[in-house]
Amino acid sequence: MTMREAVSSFVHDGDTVSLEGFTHLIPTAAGHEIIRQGRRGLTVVRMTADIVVDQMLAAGCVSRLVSSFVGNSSAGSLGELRRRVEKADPEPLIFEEYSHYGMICRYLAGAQRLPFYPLRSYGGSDLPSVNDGLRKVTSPFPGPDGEPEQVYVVPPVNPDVTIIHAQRADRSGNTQIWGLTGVQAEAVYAADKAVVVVEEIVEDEVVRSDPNRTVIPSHAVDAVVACPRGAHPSFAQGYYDRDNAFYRAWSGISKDPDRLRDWLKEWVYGTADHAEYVSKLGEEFWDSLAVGEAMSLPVNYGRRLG
Amino acid sequence: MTMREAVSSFVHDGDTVSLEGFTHLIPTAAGHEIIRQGRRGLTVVRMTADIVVDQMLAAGCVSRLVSSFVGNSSAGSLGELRRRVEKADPEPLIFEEYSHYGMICRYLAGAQRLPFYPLRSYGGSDLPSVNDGLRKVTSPFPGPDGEPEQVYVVPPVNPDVTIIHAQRADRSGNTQIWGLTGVQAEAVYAADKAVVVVEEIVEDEVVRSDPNRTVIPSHAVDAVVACPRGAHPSFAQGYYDRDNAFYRAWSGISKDPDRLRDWLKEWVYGTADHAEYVSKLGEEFWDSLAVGEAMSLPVNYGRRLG
Amino acid sequence: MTDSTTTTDVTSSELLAVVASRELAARRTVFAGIGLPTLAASLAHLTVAPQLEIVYESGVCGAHPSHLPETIADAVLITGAEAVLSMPALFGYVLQGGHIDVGFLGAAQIDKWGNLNTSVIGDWDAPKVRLPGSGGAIEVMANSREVFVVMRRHDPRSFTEKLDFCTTPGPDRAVEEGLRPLGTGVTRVITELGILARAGVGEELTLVAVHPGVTVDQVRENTGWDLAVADTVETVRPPGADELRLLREDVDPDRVYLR
Amino acid sequence: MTDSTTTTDVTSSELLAVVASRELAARRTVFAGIGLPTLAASLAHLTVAPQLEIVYESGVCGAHPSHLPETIADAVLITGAEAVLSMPALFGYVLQGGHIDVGFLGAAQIDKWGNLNTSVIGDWDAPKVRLPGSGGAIEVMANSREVFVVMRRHDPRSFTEKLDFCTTPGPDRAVEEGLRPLGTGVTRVITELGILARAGVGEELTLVAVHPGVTVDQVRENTGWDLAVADTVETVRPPGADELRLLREDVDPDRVYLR
Repeated sequence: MTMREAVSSFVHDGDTVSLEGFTHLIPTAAGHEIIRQGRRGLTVVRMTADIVVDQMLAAGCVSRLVSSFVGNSSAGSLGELRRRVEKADPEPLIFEEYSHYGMICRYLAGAQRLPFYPLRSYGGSDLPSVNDGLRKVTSPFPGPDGEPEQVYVVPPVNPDVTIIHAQRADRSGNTQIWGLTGVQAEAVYAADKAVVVVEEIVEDEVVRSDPNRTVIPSHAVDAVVACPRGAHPSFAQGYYDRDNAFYRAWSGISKDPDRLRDWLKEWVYGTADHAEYVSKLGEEFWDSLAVGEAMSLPVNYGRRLG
Repeated sequence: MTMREAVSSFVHDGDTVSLEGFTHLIPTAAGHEIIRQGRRGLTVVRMTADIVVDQMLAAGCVSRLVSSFVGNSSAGSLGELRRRVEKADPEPLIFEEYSHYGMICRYLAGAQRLPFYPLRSYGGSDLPSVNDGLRKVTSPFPGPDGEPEQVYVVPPVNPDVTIIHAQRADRSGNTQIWGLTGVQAEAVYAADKAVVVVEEIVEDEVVRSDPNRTVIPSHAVDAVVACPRGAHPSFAQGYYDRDNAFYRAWSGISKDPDRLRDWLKEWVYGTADHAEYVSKLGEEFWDSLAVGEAMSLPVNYGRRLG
Repeated sequence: MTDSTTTTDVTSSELLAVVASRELAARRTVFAGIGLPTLAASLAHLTVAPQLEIVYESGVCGAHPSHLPETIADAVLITGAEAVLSMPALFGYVLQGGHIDVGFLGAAQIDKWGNLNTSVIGDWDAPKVRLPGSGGAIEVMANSREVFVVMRRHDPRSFTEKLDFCTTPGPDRAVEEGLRPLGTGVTRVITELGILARAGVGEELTLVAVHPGVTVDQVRENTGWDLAVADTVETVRPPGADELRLLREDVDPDRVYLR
Repeated sequence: MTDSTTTTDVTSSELLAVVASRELAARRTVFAGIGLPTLAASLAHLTVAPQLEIVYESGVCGAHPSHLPETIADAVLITGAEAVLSMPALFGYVLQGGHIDVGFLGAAQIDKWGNLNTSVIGDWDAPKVRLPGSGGAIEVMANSREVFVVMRRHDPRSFTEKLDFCTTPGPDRAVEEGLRPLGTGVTRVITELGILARAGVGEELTLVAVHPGVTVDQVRENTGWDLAVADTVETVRPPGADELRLLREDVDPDRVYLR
């Protein structure tokens, strides 16, 4: 399936869309295609709301954000996000604030079809006063001191669609990720539909040579999209490195609404698809993000003889 | 550390000992060493209480069993376990019965230091009437119909020590498992102390060539024991196959208390350690369990150049 | 048992496997234990359900075994599989997450609502026979969209009015407790006498088909409760030559389970 | 800031990294973000804590980077690492499971109990400045045995009597709510002026050391609450030649963070 078809089939106005990938394998190309197709009123669920979220906000796709970190990595601020939150400029943004593990536990609950997930966070925090999703449960088992024990819980999140980026999958959707695997499996299992964007679609034999590497089995995947370099400016371990210069540049671009609009015009609306974005960046650029070789040593999955 | 030292240091009379490995990588050699050292009054926690548990019961090590399946795989019955439970012969056995996922959730709660773990099992079952660990919690979030929703929960299990078998680890305890990985990571993280028994201790470089293969990091491991073929009659993917004939034979051996005693005398008390057990079985025997080659294809963990 | 000439050369295992395989038509995911369920699922994969993915509780998804597995954790299931998951992921995300269309279960006892006993014969505290227990059966029942039960023995002790112990409740019992199970519980029970079916919560198992040569009365006599019988009881189509050939030559040529 | 001649050639980053590194003596596991914590932990690994394992919230345990990482998820942290875990495992088993000895945190505001604000300046609903939020800080605080805070800026707006918003509570606030946190919360705050310390729940941050040339009054003036001062305020030993050489030549030769 092409990215255009995947977004057109699985992302609708008003949907709750999870985009996951913790610094590694951020599904940027999918975010750009959502912008190109002009989706509106989305609820975006993403632990680290970073550049791609700022871009989707600027393009007017997003009315609600569920996140645990709204910043441009350690490289600065997200200009559009701050304008939306601080000044409702050009329009308000509904924001649900969690911590990282709170978000992880929401995916865990969603993936496991649980009504809530307990965690040992939030005691004494002001967050429960601004987030109705943070509630407490009394354990039916006595605590260490024999007294009743309370623990915070978060509700499940079940996105209409989760989109992730991965290194590779086979045609039927068995998806392999290495390096940082983040919360991608949980985000996919929590969702009603799942789209996996990959650097490459590989032969069945490649995947089946190492079934433990399959982080997401095909039964949980609704569409596989081949989109090389689709995680830029984030990285894909073993494929290309992080574009740290772009992260640093984004604070400046996003601080100025005109510059941000121009950037979107040139790099998103001005490119028909991610392949055009990639070629517009040029081979010399991609050479600067090239990675070396550090191959895993094989293990033997051999079965009995005969 | 030798197995003798590990059991002597980390398994004490009256301890709660988790032995995990779901059909694959069962820590049999550790169980045998516990028998040799004559531990008493143990609580054994193990999802599938199978041959090694029957042997530990017969040797008088165990006074309480926490399990979700008490049978000899699909190959028949556990004679000693049935005598203990059905006739208190030669002594009673306290038995806490869970389902597989109930056991998994107990490890999940233990590993995550949670007071309980919710799961969608047990509604309508008679198990809660015989197991006080199965309780209910009312979710603080309304159910799909807007009404309050109840869900069963299980308590954490935090063994004094968890012992698992794995294919390989480095000297500091970074443990790699492939094929069936079961619930080993959770059982280790739930425990106060953890002993990892491995087919081989490998160079740091081997482990570090594939960090996603590390199921258990060194910070969770207290002792690494090299004990080749220590999972027999279970198997180690890529090392040796399952000894299905022994599984079939066990129903007969364990049915007759005298035969069972003789078996222990010959194969456990009569061997100084697992190396002697292995050599007593003989090379021809081990050849019959040899496995072929099915090597995983490598992946590239390469970083940026320069 | 089945004395029709069309099936005289068919073993009981073959019969059950073939009949169960047909029920898997157009299914996507099946949670199967070793033995008859594996045979049935493997045969279905070659006949009525080419897209079928067999999920094993050991963590294997999309196995492509070179040989018929002898256990649910046989190394042949892992070599060349599409995915091997940890047990928390398999039970939590795949099974409880609602990704299983059909779960296969067996039992020592079953009642008319499809509740199962795999724990004890007699009292739980002082059992006459201690059985293996739930394993993952409680979870398979609670979370699969539907459950098929294959029972080799069809007699009044196994098909009982009252279970000695309810290890694995169907959704009817869960609903009584105020919980909301995902699936419909047992929808098919396949035995050497015929097929019982059940449409959903609140319904009891009903005889819908008998094997050639088996009478409705025979099934009634071998069932420990007052068995409901469908208005029209079909006769099960005997295993066809193609089905038997595939089962014998491709699925289990070494006759591991086709004893 | 620090006008003593012994440290004139030492940058603020170098000073904070060296001082923080010393506090890691004999620790086993540290949860570190990128920047100063990474510098401090890497230096400690070469000096006072050879067994130190640095755990990153991205999932990396036991990194052996060939270059200094630029982000917590830099590919150089993964290549050659001892383990890379999923985030549920990292946060659930490693952090909440209680395996972290020292967690490093930063903040826009800190109060005398070591509670932190990283969410907003102003009202949460209509903030003057929207800050990034918790990330994993709430979990690091709740679950590490102790927490070190490194603050570049030591002024009354950052060291405040009342936080604009408490994102990340120390255990004192959690205990008030009836919960039982694992650790002691913030035990060290390292700034350009000196070191504040806190012994445990119920204690407030107390000035225990100043850098050479800094007076106790200077620290008091730059702290937004009535600062407790230890009976004996030590003078921080300036970075030694060995420490600076290791930091400059081995830990961060490209001066990624040592700006």
